[in-house]
Amino acid sequence: MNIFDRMMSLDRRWVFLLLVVVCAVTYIVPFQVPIRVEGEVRSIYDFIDTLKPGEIVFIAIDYDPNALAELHPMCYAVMEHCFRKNLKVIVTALSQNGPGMAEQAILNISDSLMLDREYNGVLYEGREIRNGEDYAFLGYKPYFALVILGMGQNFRIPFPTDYYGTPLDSIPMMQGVQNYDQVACVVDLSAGNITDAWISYGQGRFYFPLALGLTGVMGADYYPYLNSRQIFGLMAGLYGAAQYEEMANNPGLAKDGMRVQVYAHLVIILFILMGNIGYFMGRRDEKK
Amino acid sequence: MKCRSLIAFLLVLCAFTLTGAQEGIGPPDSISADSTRGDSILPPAPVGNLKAWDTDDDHGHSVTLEWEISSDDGAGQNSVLSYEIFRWTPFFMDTLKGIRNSLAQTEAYIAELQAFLPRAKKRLKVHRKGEPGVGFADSVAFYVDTIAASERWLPLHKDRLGQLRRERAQAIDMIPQAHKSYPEQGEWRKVGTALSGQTSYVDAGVKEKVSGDYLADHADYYYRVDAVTADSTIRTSSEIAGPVQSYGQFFNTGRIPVFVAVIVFTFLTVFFVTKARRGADLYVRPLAGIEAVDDAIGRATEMGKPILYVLGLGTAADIGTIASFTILGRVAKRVAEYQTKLIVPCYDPIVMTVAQEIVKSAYLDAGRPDDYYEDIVYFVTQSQFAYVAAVNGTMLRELPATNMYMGVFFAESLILAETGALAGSIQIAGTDQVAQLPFFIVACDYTLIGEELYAASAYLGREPILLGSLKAQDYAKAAVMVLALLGLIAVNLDWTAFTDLFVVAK
Amino acid sequence: MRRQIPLMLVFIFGIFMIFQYFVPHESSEWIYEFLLDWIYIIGIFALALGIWSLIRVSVAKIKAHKSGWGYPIITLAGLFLMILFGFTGYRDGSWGFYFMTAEGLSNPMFRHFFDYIMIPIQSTMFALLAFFIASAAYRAFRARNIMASLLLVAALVVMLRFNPYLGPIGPVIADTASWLLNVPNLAAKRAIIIGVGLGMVATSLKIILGIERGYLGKG
Amino acid sequence: MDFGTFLWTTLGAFLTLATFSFLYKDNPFYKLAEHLVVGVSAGYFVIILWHNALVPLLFQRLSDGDWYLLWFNSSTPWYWIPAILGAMMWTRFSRNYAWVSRWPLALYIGIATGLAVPLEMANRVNKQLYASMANIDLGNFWGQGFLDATAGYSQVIIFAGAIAGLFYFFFSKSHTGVFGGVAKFGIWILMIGFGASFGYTVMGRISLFINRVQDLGLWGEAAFNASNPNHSGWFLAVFWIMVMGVAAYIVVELVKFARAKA
Repeated sequence: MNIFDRMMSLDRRWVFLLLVVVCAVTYIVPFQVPIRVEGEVRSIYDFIDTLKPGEIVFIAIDYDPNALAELHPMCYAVMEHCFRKNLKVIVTALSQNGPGMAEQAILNISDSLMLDREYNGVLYEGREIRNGEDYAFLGYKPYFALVILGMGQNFRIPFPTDYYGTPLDSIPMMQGVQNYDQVACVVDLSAGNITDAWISYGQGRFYFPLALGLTGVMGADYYPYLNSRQIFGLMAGLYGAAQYEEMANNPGLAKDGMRVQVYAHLVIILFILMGNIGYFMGRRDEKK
Repeated sequence: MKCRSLIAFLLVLCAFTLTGAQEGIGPPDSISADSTRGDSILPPAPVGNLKAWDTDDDHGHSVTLEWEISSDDGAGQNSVLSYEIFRWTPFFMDTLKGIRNSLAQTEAYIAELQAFLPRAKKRLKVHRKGEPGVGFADSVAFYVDTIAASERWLPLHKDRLGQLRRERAQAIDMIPQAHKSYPEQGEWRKVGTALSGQTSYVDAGVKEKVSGDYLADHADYYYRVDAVTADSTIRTSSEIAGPVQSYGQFFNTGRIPVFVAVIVFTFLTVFFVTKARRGADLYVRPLAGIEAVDDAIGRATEMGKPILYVLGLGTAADIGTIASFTILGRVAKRVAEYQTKLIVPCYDPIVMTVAQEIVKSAYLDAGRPDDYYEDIVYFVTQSQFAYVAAVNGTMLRELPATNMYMGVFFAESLILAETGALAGSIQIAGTDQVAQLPFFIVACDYTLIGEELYAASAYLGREPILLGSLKAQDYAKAAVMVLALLGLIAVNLDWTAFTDLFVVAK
Repeated sequence: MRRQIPLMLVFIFGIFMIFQYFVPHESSEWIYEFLLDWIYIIGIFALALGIWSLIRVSVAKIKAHKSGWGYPIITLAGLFLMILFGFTGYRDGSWGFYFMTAEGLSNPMFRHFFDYIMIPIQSTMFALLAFFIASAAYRAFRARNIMASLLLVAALVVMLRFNPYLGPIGPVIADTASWLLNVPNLAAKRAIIIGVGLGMVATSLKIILGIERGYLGKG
Repeated sequence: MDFGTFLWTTLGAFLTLATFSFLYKDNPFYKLAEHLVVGVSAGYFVIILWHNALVPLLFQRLSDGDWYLLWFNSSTPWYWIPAILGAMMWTRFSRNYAWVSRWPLALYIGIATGLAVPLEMANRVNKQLYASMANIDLGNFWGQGFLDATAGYSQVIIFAGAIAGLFYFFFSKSHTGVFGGVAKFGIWILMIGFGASFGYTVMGRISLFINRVQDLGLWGEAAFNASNPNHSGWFLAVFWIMVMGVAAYIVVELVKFARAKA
């Protein structure tokens, strides 16, 4: 049983053991793994990064709990980036149990905003973000297609009051904000069903810049909209969220997940190569 | 005290349902928008050229509307937000709605009474045997009264229910006649909303007479479409389209391509089967997976180890599982001849029943009826991963020489295949699930890819008529390839008349 | 009588269901829905046969006293406890058996057995796939011939699509991976689905026309 | 978490570890979990099919009749037919009347196959045939970037690959000569497609494993985190019993392994 035969016929439990060890270590030890950023995610980050303080970003949280694992990290990364840049954020949740998750996201983000953090070498002191000044949460209304169209005329049509019941006119940041024309861009995070309405009834009629955050499975189907310029950016799945976190230098849930995935895949590839090397060397010996 | 109020409440409830109170119905309005705008919007241009006709290729009960968008939609004032579709509805429909409501209330009330009676009787027994003392006397009397009252009311309500049902049936038959009184005794009611930019709307009701939004066939309907601005009070109505009647068609013209395909394929199958019966010799190329079946069974016999046959996670309604039945029949026959042990764990009870029938007759064919015992084919459970856990356990304890996975498999395919490899068995798999083929190809020794699973029964059986049906499949495949090529050329020459032949409607 | 009538039934109902697809009229829909209910109800009645087979096999194992005869006792215990909990409910102050109304589904023990026995074991069995995909890749991805090496190379490329340590060839691998997933994968799916479609129709016709009779058994 | 929930989550965690132990080898813990889940899931389906299917589909439909007329006077008496057919399935309990069950089986398979013929022809054959008649984008034939899936040449490869794949599935011609060449190209495309989809699913499976580990983490956090309201020594005892049990089992295995080695 020379070295090559042993390489080829290792007991599978060593494979399992090494996989468990690698997954455990990469999950617990918070070291950073570089993430290669692709164009479609970079364009979202660059667009938001170049906005001047006070401009408004519209974040539509349209996903349900089952897509939470992939889309929550995107929501945190984008929102943290906007608040750190002193931008104002309008949040809507057009899916059934969207409001619950939107509120949870805003809560966690406002906590992390309290601390001083340094991103890409720039120090941002912690600040307290207040409802009405820094963000407005409009809540949920049924028939998302009609809501998107209605907001094109005026936000007040589908949302006379915000989620907490205060009329839009008495919200300081909403003064003079009529519809999408006053919004810098719209970032829609959804598992696919509401996305099409944003593309055809939102961007298709009011021509505001639209970026999408989708689950990994749905992501592949929306690349054609990138080529046709209907959307200016696309984040797909955990890998998309990790790329945004990498750009924003704000490692979070997505980069942790990707760390485990990268090393687990490396372990499997290592075993494949080892098996093949053993196979070829073994065959070369037989030929001799 | 408390019990008195309970009786009062019951009596009021009965009275209320008997009279069948009417409650008015207001048209559901669109998003309420209190107009807080400065500038006033001018009424938009109306919708043009509104047409309505019965939706074709359906079971009736639906009307399709088409119109040209208002000139103020996307152009001009660009003020049109949505279109609201109105249908002229006779007031008679409200009486029908009233009958439906009181019917629902009576049914609910009967259900409540039927649930209440056994509990009250039980409580009465408890009170009779139960603790003596103050308040005991009248609580027994109370229950006797309410049970007697309820038992008196119940038959009354059942008759009322029957009578209401008859009334409803008559009312439904009168709907077409009620629609003839247009335009008197009725009003325009909103039935739907279309977004700005849309030029058609399907007003579809359901076919069940019992449900509220039933849309009767063969009744004259009239439609009107309003162009609506952001402020819903500012709108313009189009001219009226109608009368139009909805009815069900007897042939779905949208499915003609499928109809032609099925007829041609059936003809091919019958033709080649009869040709095969008359003894035409049909060549069929060798299939690695099938040859492996014979020597795999031989291997199991030499090693004296059992053979495990897994029919997959499909029910007997999945064609993949039915194909697996025929393979099981031929494998069981060989196994019976070689007197090897066969194990068939089943996921679905019907699949288990059919498999038992097949294995028993296979043992009869092989002339070993006594070797067959009931528990060769046994039921495990109907939940995916519990079934996989049990089959994994069986594999590692029985260490079968050969595992066969034939049929419909889902995510658990790799678990079975890897455990089988761990147990050192030769594994032959066959499935039509495209998503699972990569795992079987990687982890099993032989894999029947998609269509090969369906051809396996013909290969194993070697009967000429089965090979005939296989030939029909090949000719159909050839036809599909030729048509695909022609279609590709036609599309690129923009000759869409040819490709439209192949569009399959809903 | 034992085989002729069932074969005739298969032929009549098979042909009817084929033509029913092309008749959208209400009457054919009523019959279609009614027949689907038949299949569903027959399936449920057959569950009794399945449970009987499970019980008989477990009892046989216990009687045989072979090694590990204790475990089928656990199976039978789990089965009867679950059925017991499923039919007992707590309503207005007392526990009782409820067959016609679904109190049993909200029985706390029934819910606990589902949440703390079935869910953990089933999702862990699903999670085993992470290990089995690794051991299958190690054991079987050998470049024995051209086909196996194409399989291996395509899998490696797709697995490296998000690997950060590839330097300049990283983007190239990512583009190749998305191309592999969108072009050859789609061609393969299309070829197999057409083949499977024809296979399914052929097998169904063989059964309806009585060419394939094995499933009915003999005698 | 109150005390009861914690006991149940401990059972869940134990069964998770017992199932994971299958990776090492078939052992008593796995046998326990396997037999338990088979029994419990079989019972679960009996209840679910009874309450959610049989009662609404059959009993409630017949229940508005009266029992003394055997419910024949209910508003939908024809639901007696499936009930009788279902009962005919039970003839399999007796040996000599088992053939009666062939009638409901024949109906079951007849309806299922009849249903499949037009449906599968439409959904699989016609739909894919129409989809394969795609417009080759001659304008952007060589596409942008290294490999462009929307370019013309990609569409040609998709079409050629599908046709070659169908050639591979031809049964009545042997794979020789030109025909064999095309079929070989077809199986190559199939293999590349299968390899790609195999590689793509690895990520999903690994996140399945991570979620299970996170669930166990929740249990561990409740067991060891002192600030947890119902945390007390009792649970550590439960934990140590389990650890001792597993440790004893490993020792037994090592002894057997060493003896086998010697």
